[in-house]
Amino acid sequence: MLMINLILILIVGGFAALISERFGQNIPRKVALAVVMLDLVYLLLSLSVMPELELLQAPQPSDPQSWLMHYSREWIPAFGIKIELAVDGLSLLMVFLTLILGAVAVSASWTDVQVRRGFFEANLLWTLAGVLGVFMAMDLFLFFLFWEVMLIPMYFMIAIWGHENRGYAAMKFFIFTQVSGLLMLVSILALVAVHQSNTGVWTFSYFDLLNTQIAEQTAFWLMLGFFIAFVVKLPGFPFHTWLPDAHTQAPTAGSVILAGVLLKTGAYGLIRFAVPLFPQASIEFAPIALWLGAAGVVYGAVLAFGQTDFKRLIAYSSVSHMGFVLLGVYAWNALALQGAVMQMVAHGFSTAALFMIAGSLQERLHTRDMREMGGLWQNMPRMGAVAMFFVVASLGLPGLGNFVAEFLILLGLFQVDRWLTVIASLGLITGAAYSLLLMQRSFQGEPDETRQLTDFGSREMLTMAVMMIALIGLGLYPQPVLDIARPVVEGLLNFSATVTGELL
Amino acid sequence: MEGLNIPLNHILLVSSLLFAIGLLGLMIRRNIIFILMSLEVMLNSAALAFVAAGAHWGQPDGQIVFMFILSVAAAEVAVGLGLVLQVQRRFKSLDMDNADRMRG
Amino acid sequence: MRELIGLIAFIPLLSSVALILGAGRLSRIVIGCLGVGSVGVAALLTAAMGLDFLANPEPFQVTLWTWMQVADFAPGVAIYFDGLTLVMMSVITGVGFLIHLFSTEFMEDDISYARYFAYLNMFVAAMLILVMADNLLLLYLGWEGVGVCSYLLVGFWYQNSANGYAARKAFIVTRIGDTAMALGLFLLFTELGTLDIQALGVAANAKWQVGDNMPLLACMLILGGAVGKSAQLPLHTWLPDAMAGPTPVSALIHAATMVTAGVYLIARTHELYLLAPIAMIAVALVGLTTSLMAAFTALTQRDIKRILAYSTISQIGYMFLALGVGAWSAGIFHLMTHAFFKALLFLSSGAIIHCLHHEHDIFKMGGLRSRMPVTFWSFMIGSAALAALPMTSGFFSKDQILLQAYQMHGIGPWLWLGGLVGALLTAIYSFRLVFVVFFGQANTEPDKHTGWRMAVPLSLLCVLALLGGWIIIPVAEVFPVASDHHPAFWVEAVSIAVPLIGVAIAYLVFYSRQLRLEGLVKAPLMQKIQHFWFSGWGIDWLYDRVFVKPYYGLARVLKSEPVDALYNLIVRVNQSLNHWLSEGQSGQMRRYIASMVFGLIVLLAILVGVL
Amino acid sequence: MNASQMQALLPVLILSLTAVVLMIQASIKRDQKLAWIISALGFLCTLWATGYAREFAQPVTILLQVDSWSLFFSALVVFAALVTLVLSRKSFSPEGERKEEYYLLLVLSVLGAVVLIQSSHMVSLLLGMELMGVALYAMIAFPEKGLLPLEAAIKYLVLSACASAILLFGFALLYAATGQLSYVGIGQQAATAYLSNPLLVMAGTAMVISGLAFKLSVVPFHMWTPDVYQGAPTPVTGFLATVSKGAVFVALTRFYMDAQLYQYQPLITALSIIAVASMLIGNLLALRQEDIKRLLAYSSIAHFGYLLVVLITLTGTGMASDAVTFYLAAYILTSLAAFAVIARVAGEDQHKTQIAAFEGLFWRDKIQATALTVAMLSFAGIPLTAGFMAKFYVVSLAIQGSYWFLLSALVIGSAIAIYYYLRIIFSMSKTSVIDSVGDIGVQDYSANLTALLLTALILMLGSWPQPFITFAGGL
Repeated sequence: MLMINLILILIVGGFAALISERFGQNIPRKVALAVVMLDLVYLLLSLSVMPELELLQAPQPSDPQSWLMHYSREWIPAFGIKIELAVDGLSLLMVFLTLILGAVAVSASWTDVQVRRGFFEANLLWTLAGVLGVFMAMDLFLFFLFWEVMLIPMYFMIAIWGHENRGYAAMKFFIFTQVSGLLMLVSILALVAVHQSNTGVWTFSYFDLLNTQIAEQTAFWLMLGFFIAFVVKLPGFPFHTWLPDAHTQAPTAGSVILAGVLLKTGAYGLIRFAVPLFPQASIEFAPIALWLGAAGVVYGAVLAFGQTDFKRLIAYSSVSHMGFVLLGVYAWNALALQGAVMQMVAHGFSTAALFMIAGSLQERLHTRDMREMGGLWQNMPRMGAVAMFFVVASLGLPGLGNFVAEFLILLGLFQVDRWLTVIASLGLITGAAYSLLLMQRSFQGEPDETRQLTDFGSREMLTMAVMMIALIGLGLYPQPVLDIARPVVEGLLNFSATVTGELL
Repeated sequence: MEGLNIPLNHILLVSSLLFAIGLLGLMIRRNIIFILMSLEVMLNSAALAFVAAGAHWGQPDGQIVFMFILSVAAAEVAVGLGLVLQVQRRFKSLDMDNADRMRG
Repeated sequence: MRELIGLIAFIPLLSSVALILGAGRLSRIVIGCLGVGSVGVAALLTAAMGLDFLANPEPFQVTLWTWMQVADFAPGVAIYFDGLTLVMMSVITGVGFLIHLFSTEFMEDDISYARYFAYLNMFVAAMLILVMADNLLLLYLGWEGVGVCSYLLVGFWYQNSANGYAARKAFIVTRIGDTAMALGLFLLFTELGTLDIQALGVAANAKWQVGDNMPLLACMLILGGAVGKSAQLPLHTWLPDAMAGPTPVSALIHAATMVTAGVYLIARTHELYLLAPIAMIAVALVGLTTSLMAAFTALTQRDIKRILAYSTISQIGYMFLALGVGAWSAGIFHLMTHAFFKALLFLSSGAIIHCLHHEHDIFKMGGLRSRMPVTFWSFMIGSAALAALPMTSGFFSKDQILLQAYQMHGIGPWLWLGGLVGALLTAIYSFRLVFVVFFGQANTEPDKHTGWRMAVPLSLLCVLALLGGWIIIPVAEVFPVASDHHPAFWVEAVSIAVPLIGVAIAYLVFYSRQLRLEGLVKAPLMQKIQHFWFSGWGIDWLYDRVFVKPYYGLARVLKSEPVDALYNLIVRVNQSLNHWLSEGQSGQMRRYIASMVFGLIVLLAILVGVL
Repeated sequence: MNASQMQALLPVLILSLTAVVLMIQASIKRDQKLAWIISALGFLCTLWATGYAREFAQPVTILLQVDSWSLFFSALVVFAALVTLVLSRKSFSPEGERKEEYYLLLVLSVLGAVVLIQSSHMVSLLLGMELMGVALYAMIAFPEKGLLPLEAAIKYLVLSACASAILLFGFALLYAATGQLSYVGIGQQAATAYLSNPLLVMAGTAMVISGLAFKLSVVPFHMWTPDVYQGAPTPVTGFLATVSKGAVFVALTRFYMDAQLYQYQPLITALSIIAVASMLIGNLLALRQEDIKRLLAYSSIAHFGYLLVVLITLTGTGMASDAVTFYLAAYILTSLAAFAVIARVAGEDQHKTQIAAFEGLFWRDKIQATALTVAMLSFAGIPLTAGFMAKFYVVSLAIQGSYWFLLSALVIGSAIAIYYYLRIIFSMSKTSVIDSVGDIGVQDYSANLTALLLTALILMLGSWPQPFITFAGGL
């Protein structure tokens, strides 16, 4: 029940936020913050009563009882569709990330959103609910449902509260993800159909479908359906073009959620579904996926370098960073996978923070064009220092979370493909180039003395402090995260090794 | 039905011809009255085919259907003519090619 | 006691954090106390550690915590302490402390006083982590950390975009080297299964033979990191630009400590290099070439700090040469003495700049000898050490390098000869500086005088630069023993004589003007060569054309997102199909009937079997 | 005809009775309100009767097949008619127009639809279709003002009559080949007749299919759809889209099954081509359409393309017949919701059916906007809506039958469709235009209630479909 409650709290909270607008313009944001906090506290309390040992137990991917939590009940028995939720270390990490960044997003919307606040916060909470669902659903039908439904409130967030070109951006975002989602739907149904013809049982349960015997050719195509859906969301090259537009146009809180959490669903999907469901096909496909990942790393970095729009630059940096995740997943060894998980968490924080800074700048300067900025450090030293922190985090400074992630990924990748590692490593150099350029153009350079700008206030500093501490913690002592993810990673590796071993 | 025994196929051929003529009329006439007449021809060609087929199988069904078709045709044309009156009154023209206010 | 070693790095870090958090709220005195005091405490602790170590010279290792553990990859946040570490830590905290003290006066009027010390403390912490690291990953942390601090300090006066550019250039160019080094780390871990430096040496010796390809590759990749950080060819271009930072920063980071990290790295991983003789030769050649190139360039520069920067490049070239010929301890020794005299030179020049309204052009100075006596003597001693005049600290270290280079098998004498040319040039440009700046006509009047916070560090560094050569560094246990065979006497004699000749030339040309070179200098060919030297051998220009401009061009071309063209094409196809189909909906009924008839015919055709 | 058969016919009888009562009422005292109440009562009774008649499911004469399947669709059609009735009350200008006849026509048309749904014989098909059709012509042309309704009506009349003629001729050919007029009879004889005279059987089938395809407006028999949708009064458009098309599709399905047409491979090929063309062309046509009624017309073309996929996979019982049930139910509910909102927002103003007229609807009328949003999402097949479950069925069937060609067309079509459905939602969420468009008018509780009810049904079918699936499985 715990997991369902987590989602329900957010959904109901969304309605509460919607209604609370009647009692005052500023009530919804407080309600939203309270709801997210409540969810977080609820999760922590529930975890605290769990025996700690379970955390360290290596779950068998195909045995739900070995997972941390498992919940299942009938939903549409005609097709063997169940409301099946389960959580293992990976999901747990993602759930935490979602809720923390959810709180950050509410904070980002504090003054950014001026109109229809109730509806905004409601959409925010509903998006979070959908994302939580994605991270916990273990019934493929349910997973797909959350996957698609979470887009709708996100779409509204961009389309209603976005910037000048919001219609185009929202539409592009929605169509890219929907069309790729359709492909995944076809793949899911085909997988279920194959399973049904093998065993005579209709089921959408992840645990049942894991061991489906599929003809090689079919498996490849089905895998591709999943892969495209997830890579579009990731976003991987060359399916990334929706991202810069969506990010640039979304309101700050939307960007935070989009970059911090929504992109991670793609990575999560790859780790959880695309590879384990089709291990053999994935291994055969891995070289292509790796090349796409490396291309994304470099391409994103070059494009980020060329941008003049603050948010667009960060958006392209996300393309570059998420390319690392793709590399990590398809290198498919413990190092790289752990790195990918770390990258998901670390990138969530660093990019969310950068988007918040971008949002604050837009709020104060009414522009995102870096050519109209410069010397802002003088006006806003605190914001400048914070920005510097996250910029060096995003370029992968050791001691901060992103470095651990990128290093592990590259180290793991090196064992698989050396030349590709060399290419991907270019991302470290180009990453430095665009990150520092961002800093140079906005905060450094000739200050405009006439500008009267308010520096970060205590609410913003508090939000930023949370993320800074998180990144430092991840960078210097990532072990808790690694430990939570380790059993999952080991389980997956063992599982795919056994399956492919059997096939060979 | 003795004596006169025309093969079914011949009648079907004739009715097909009639049908085709009706269809052709529909496609090339622009006046609504002629269009309605073409429709009538088409419906009647079907009726003819039914009668012939009924005769072929020695069943009354064909002729019963014929009656139904007759009444249906009458109903269609009755409503049709009612609309034609309106068309004439409001469009001041019976040329259907002019009725293209909705497009795209 | 030994468990507390982590504090040495932690205290400056803590002070840095405190300064960042307290920026704007702390008074200048508190800031100064925090900034200088933390490094001072670190220096004292280092001294205590050193005494302890010298009494009982046993290397030890302290693991603070396991940084991360994934499969069998488990680098710790761990400290390894031996003689080499001690030397480096002493230099960092000792020289660092003096420079901090100097800074309190130098930066007195700057509004970002706290920020300055925060960065500087952070740098010290990162540098300490670099040298104390037990494994290459932690070393890499310090390595990147000093890079970022260097970036922050070079671009300290961010209001000027040129400084920002220099800072970015410094960071990105070194990052190129760092990336090579990261690849080296990947290679080492993949091949040897560990990144612990001590374990690496053991594993490498067990797995590889001398001359294998793998150690060669690994060493070349590590060398990539080293040349980036230590500003050697081909990644040296950032250092002269990095002089945009405050002068004490140049003294600490770009002369005494960070830029020598590459030397430290190679010395640290010498066990690997011993397995790759070709890599050793490469190190030597890189060092020598850089040394000569930079020396020629230094001859032609006018900016006092740029001259010193090229001189630093050149001197680090010597250290690389030392490492390449296997003179490990000589290299480290030169690292130390160089830290003394180059910090001294930079600080003196900082004092000049500070007192001369931020004037950098040496030809606008002159005649400062009498008006800034402390600075003059400091500079004089520093230059003497730099030129390796006998009995100065630079003399001992450079002499060792040249002699050991001579003994190297094969190309040794050639390396020695190259080194001699470098030494000659060094003597010329360093005394050119002295004569131009301190003698002759006075062109600018100093408006300030050096206070005690400047004078004390200068004096102490003078002592070190003069007498530092007598220090015996405790690295005998760390490195394999160099041959104690002495070369022929004439070699030693020549080595000693050459710098003196250089000083003499400088005297004749720049002071007494007895040797007039105008004719030579004005010759067209010489003009060109001079210009070529002045521009740093055109390497910046070359890189700009080959890397920077194309990259900017690429970014500009791609900015409009070519991948989107594909999706736009799909959209356009759909739009035109829509347009075309909509045309068909003409509203004319006859057309509609025609379409139906068409459908009927098609259906008939399919069903009846025509199609 | 015994009592049990009469009970089975109860829905038809009640509808007929309602029609008669309406006629009598009109001749005694013309009163719109009374006529509306009589119609509503009639529909409600029919709705009840469809439930009641399930106990007596049986073939009634050779003409009608009263079984739970047809009764369900009868109920659905009557429900749609009820919604149309609610929408019609306030729709097209009250003053001057005498709407008693309109209600009579509506009842007659529904009667035709019910007969069509229950038909198992060529004659009942003809009767039902024509009753429904002829009444519809008049309903389309009902508004006295404006030229568009009239133009739409005359076009629909001519084309529909043409289609009827084609259909009849097809049946004549089939009759000539088999000597049978009932579906089952045709099915029994067709196989033997096919051996002796394939030309006749196939030509007949082709023409029957063409005739029905016209009513379903699939490509290339689709061209009338946008004009008629646009020209007709909005409630009538809704009626046409749901009742008329739904009933015809049910009849087609029954004919297809009973006559065992699925055995003929060329027919499958032909249907596949039609389906693919409909899915692609329908969606492409809708892509940049500015008039929402025309847009929905084009979208309906595509949706019947999807439905044809189900028909193609229909090889006996099982999932496919459930799929027809589910898809039609979902489609009818969704269309009703959409047209209910359009009727409310646009009234009969021809300019207000432009998408631009819906800008900012979210901030003007939350309930209507939400209903239209849900309808559009359902059309687009987004989870939690009925449309998704419907699409789920179609895709599953296509996969199980390995119809990859159809499936790719479906995916491409759906991809295109997302754009234009979303465009409407986006338009409604625009914030910049609130003042310029003005208020939608006074609160209308019946309209809101209708919208809410339909929205709830769509969401329920989408999020908790199991009861309905069980129910559909039992049909």
